[in-house]
Amino acid sequence: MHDDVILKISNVSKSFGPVRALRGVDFELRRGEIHALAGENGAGKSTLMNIIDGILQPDGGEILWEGQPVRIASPNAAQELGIGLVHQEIALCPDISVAENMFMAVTNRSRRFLMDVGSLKQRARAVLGQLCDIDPGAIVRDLPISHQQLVEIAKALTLDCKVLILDEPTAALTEREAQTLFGIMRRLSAQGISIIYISHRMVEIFDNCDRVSVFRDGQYITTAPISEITPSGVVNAMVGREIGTLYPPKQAADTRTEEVIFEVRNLTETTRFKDVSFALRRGEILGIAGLIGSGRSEIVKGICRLEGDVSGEVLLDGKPLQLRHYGDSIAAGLVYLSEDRKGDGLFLERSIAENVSALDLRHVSSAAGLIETDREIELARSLGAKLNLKYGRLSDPVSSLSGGNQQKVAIGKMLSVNPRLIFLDEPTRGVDVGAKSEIHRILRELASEGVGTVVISSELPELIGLCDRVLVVREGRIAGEVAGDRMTEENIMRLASGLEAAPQPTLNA
Amino acid sequence: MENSIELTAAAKQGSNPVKKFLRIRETGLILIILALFVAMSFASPYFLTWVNMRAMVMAFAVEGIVVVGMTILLISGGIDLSVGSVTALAMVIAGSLFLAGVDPWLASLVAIAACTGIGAFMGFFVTRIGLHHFIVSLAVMVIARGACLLFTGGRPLGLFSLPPEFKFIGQGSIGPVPLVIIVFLVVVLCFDFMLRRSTAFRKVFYTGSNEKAAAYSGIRTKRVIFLTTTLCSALCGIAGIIYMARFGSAQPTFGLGMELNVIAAAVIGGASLNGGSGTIFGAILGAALLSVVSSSLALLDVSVYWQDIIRGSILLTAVSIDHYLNKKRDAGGKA
Amino acid sequence: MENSIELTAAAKQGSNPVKKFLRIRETGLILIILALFVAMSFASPYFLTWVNMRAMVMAFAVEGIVVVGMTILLISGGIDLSVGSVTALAMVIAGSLFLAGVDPWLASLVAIAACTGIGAFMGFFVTRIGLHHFIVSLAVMVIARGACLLFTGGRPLGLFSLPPEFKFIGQGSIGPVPLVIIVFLVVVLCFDFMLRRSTAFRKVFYTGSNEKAAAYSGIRTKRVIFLTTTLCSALCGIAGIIYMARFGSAQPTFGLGMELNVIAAAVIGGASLNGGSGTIFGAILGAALLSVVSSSLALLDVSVYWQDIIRGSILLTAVSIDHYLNKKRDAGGKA
Amino acid sequence: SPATAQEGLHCASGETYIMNVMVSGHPYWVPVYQGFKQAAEAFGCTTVFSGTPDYDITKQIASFEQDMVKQPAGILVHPMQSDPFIEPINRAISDGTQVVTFAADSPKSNRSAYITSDNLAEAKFAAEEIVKQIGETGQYAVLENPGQSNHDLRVTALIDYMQQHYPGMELVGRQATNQDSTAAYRATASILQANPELGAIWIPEAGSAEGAVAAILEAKSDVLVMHADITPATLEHIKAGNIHMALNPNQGMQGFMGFMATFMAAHSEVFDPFNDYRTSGYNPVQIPFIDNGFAVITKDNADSFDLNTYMQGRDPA
Ligand SMILES: Nc1ncnc2c1ncn2[C@@H]1O[C@H](COP(=O)(O)OP(=O)(O)OP(=O)(O)O)[C@@H](O)[C@H]1O
Ligand SMILES: Nc1ncnc2c1ncn2[C@@H]1O[C@H](COP(=O)(O)OP(=O)(O)OP(=O)(O)O)[C@@H](O)[C@H]1O
Ligand SMILES: [Mg+2]
Ligand SMILES: [Mg+2]
Repeated sequence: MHDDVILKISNVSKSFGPVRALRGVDFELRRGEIHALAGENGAGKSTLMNIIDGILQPDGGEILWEGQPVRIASPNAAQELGIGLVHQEIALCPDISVAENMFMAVTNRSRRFLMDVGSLKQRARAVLGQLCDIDPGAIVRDLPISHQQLVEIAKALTLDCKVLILDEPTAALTEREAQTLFGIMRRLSAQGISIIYISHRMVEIFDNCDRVSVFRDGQYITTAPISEITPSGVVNAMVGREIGTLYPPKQAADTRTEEVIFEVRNLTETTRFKDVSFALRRGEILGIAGLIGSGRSEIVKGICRLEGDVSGEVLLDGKPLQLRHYGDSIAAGLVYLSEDRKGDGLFLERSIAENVSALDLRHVSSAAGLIETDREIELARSLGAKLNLKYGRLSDPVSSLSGGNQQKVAIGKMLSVNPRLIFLDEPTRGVDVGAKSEIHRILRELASEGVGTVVISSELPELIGLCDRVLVVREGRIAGEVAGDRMTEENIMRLASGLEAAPQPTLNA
Repeated sequence: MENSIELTAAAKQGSNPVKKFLRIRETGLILIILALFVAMSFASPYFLTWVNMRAMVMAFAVEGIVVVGMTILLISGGIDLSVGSVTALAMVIAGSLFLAGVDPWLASLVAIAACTGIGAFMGFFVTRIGLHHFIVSLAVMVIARGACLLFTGGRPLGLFSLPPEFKFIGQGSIGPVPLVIIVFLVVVLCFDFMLRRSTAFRKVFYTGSNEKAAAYSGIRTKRVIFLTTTLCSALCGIAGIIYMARFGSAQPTFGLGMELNVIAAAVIGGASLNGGSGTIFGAILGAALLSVVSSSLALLDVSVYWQDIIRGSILLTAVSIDHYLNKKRDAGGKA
Repeated sequence: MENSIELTAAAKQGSNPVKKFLRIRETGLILIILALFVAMSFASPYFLTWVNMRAMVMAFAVEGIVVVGMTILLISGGIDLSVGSVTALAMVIAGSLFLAGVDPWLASLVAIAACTGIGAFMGFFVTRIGLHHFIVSLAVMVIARGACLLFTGGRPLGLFSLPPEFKFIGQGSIGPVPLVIIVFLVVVLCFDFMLRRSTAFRKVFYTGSNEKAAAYSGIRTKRVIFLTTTLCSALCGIAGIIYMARFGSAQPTFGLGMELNVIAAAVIGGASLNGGSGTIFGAILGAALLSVVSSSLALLDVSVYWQDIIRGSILLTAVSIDHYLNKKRDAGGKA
Repeated sequence: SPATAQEGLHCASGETYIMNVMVSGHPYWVPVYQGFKQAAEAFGCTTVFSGTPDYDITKQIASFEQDMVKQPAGILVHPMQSDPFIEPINRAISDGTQVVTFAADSPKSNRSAYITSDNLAEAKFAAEEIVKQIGETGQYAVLENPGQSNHDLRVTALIDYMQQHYPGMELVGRQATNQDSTAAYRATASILQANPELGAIWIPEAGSAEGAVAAILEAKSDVLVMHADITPATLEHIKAGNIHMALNPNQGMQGFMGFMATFMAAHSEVFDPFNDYRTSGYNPVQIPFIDNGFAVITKDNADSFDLNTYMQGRDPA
């Protein structure tokens, strides 16, 4: 055994009813290393982390902490050992301020009778300052999901821990915040803190981690130093087969047309965005980029009349649409996939099948308005198969799925109707590489069938790899547009942060 | 593929009718009620008689209609404390109009319309003003009770002179089965079926489960909540009219404390106070359980001073057992 | 809004005292109550008298202690329907023991301990068995009421012979101020302060706001819920003893319907039925509003047949105005 | 200031008498207040109906104290509980407001009179009537409302009386229904099931009687029903022969005598009794107990007991 091993898992198993989430896995974490964990959705990564943090108890196996066998009975016990966990699903108290949320664990262990409100805020500001600019006095409920994710990370940084676990922390972050986070991670590891880093983004793993362990179907596959393995090697170990090219081919030059299927003119909302105009041509996938809080989501939600007091024109196939609420949008064929799958996207306590059919029940009901359960199940089954969804039974609640699989249900819900235009806000958030390329393939197919496809993503490589054209949003306005060769991370970042005069848009309405 | 194998396995399990029965959420309640029945038929020779059964069902049939409304409202995420007073108000309005010379059928329609209006009024405050169901329905509970007092001067109305064909609603029988029970069963079966199968009612589940996600699925959630609130009050109106026909009177103080009984029935039957889950069938079983316990205590002539203690304890025990069985079933179904 | 830290922050930002006041969550309620006071002092010359003020405060002071317990329980995500019967049970236990020759102070301690035990019993069913507060406390409400009947045979206990120093708790005054009001204020101020500032009570907010998140931070949420449930019943016990000292009797039917009143006060004062938010100060203002409205209607000799209608309407209007003001304030704070 | 003996007994202008009750919307108070008002009108006095709509002792005391603030000449009060009212009643009297209790008493207070129905007499009458109708041996049942003292008394007194005088009468059912007709329906249906030989049922109030009759009619049983108080529906049942008889306390007399006692206490200067009351500081008009009597309602006289008919053209306030 390596001297420097701080945490060792051996032969740990965990089942949820019929689902065997972990089957005798081993794992080893060294002092001061950044150790990546990779695996398909539902491979058992989060389950193992929950076991390490004392939230779940293993069915069998052993945990060694600094060489000693331990039983981690609760998150409290984990904290006492020095283990901190950033959850994949945001776990904050919505009614409480950011500062108090960050120091919940500290407050819990405090022996003091009174809260020291002043110092709490000061310390919160100091920690938050490393990441972004969030008011520590703000109520969490009022923050957008990406800011909540940052608070969640800041919360873990307040713990005085020896092992820090980050479960897909960058899923909702843009490049800039992600880079800040990597900086912090490296500093911590230099201080001797061990970090377990879970991500589906190979680039992040290979840029920042020392070693990588791969899981598949609840089983431990391998561990290797980053220098001794390639991204395709990792993917291979994860999936158990070769995955071809990551992104589907772009729109072929010969199918390109100037036919505009969808157009937005002078869309304005009282506070959040102004004078947004753009057009979408048949067959192309349009990307929207921007920094956190730039207003990308707001614009698209405004188009669909999901929120905000919006004015301006929206045209589909050249005809202006009269949309009053989202129901009208759906009827017109415009659908929106939310970035916050837990809050807006899914009915966590309802079954998978019921979730998939929720967008338009007419697809699974008879003329009399009666739901035909067989059709509903069949719909969920076929979409599940298409998206490689991993589940026990279609009647199980969505809450029993792994994060990435929940995202697949949310996407399946969008695909269950036959949309004319589909807006996807962070569609592959938390989705594994295999499924991700499958989703990309499906989107490309939809686009070439003439379905308008607009993708918002904080992952620039995804936008660049998938889209034919990318709009960049800054402070509620369209700052510019890139396509073809100009579609590089650097150009997008410049436009997004307003560093340089925008290149001339190639097409604008 | 693994998934499909898992699924077919589950499907195969289900072919055994006993196992299928054990997987239904209401099984626990049914077993508890059955156990009570068995115990009671040993304890009293009168228990398992047709007349006693009929009386026991009659004792909760009309309230059962209100339970249906409350369950649907709970599923949508709401709650209604005004059911007792609104039911009384229906009696009072219809009764007063009848005494003032209005045709009883017309008077009943007016009363039901008025209750529906009250429901719409509450729905307005909840969906447009943004208040919580609890506080709105509490205020309306007080207001409706006040209206009962105002219309009657606090005095019960004697409605003995209601025409026989009207009284038939509450007192008549078709064959051996009282009409009240038939109406009750029809209401229950209809709504149970619709709640399970119709797209309209499925939206109620979505709305109660996660209102925002429902809105993001294009469901006009405020409208859904408005309608479930209105429906509940409308069903109270119908219940009030049936009570009136049955008792031949309208008491302004009728239904005091009914709300807790009705909510308890729905919750025992599996409805969640946080919305998103519940069944009519379960709620009616809950109402039946409460009623059977009360009837049994009366049949056994248990001392009044002990009855409440026993009743409360049985309730707590039954709910605990049911909870335990469900937990076990959920775990077992997966194992 | 529910948050102390917000409050302090708001307080610090707003160097202007008017703006500061307008940013407090309770401002709407305070303004509404003030408006009622102004209107009433024009409407009745008796309103602004010391005797009337004292009578109005006395009418809700003891119940106010229960409101404190309920608010804390609501913040932690629970609810308690048994408060009325548990309060009555405290009176009945202490009264029966006293009549059986036990020292009244000891008898009171026993009664409070018994109520605390009941709270712990409910807490056990909620946290260990996993039942919902609503159904557990409903069952306990019935059981405790039954116990009151059993201990007294349904007859009120006359406790005129309680020693004067004991009666002083409920009937004495310090200077012109009744001791009851002083006790009430002390309880309110203590708990209000602790709920805003003490580390222990902040955990109640965390637990109620998101139990899972709190648990992930190492908070033993079940214990928190167990304790808030127990505390609420213990405060009912204390309230029962004060009532007993005040009235010199123990009534087995005391406190019927108290639960709705108490919950309404907390909710009017900003407590959420979903947990995570609420303040003692707001809840007491809610109780005061309800009490002032009732007292005013009585003082103005409004016809009984109109009183409920007016009372309900004022409640609904007040809550709507408060909601509107809060929404406006929240929007203003962000803009 | 009160009139002197020479001027005759009548009120000075603005002299006000208040009737204070709990659950003020209850119809029981309506004829009581009519009696109170009719007497007051005869003496040129102003009356106010006050109290709390709730079943809540704290609220009733608050309303009583608010009545006191207005310094009325007298208050006729139905104290929801006896002991809690001792202090407020005594305070009112020492502040110059005379207090008389009715229907429920606060015997340890200084109230000058107490008007009530004799619940024991009602119970005794009911017991004798039951025996007269079904004989000295048989089964009977009662519904009750534990916690409300007058209802309690009507039931327990009847049971005691039966035990003492008619040991052949067997009590086979005793159920709490708390004035709720649905609960009464359920309880009666069960009692009927368990006791096919049941001869009679005694119900201490009318709300439960409505539910009980519904159950008896449905079971096609011929149990003798007797109850206290009256509602229009039970009145109709009496006329139809479904209910044998109701005993109704003489509410009008209760209010009438209640006013008289309060008024006389406020005008006690006309009276100088042969005792020590005046020198010892008591109000000379001390009446420990006035029985307002009760009416027996049967098929024959039922028409006189329709409250809605009685109230036609009268102001309830
Ligand atoms: N509470 C639960 N009940 C039932 N099944 C569960 C539960 N939690 C997790 N599972 C199952 O356990 C398996 C592993 O889930 P886990 O969340 O660990 O996956 P993961 O590797 O973190 O995936 P992702 O990349 O999607 O986050 C999945 O099949 C999931 O459905
Ligand atoms: N619920 C809310 N309350 C207040 N402000 C909000 C809310 N939601 C969003 N905002 C603000 O609106 C602006 C645009 O947010 P939006 O979510 O559209 O950003 P985005 O570009 O999609 O970024 P991301 O989704 O990565 O956070 C931001 O300034 C954000 O802080
Ligand atoms: Mg995961
Ligand atoms: Mg966004």
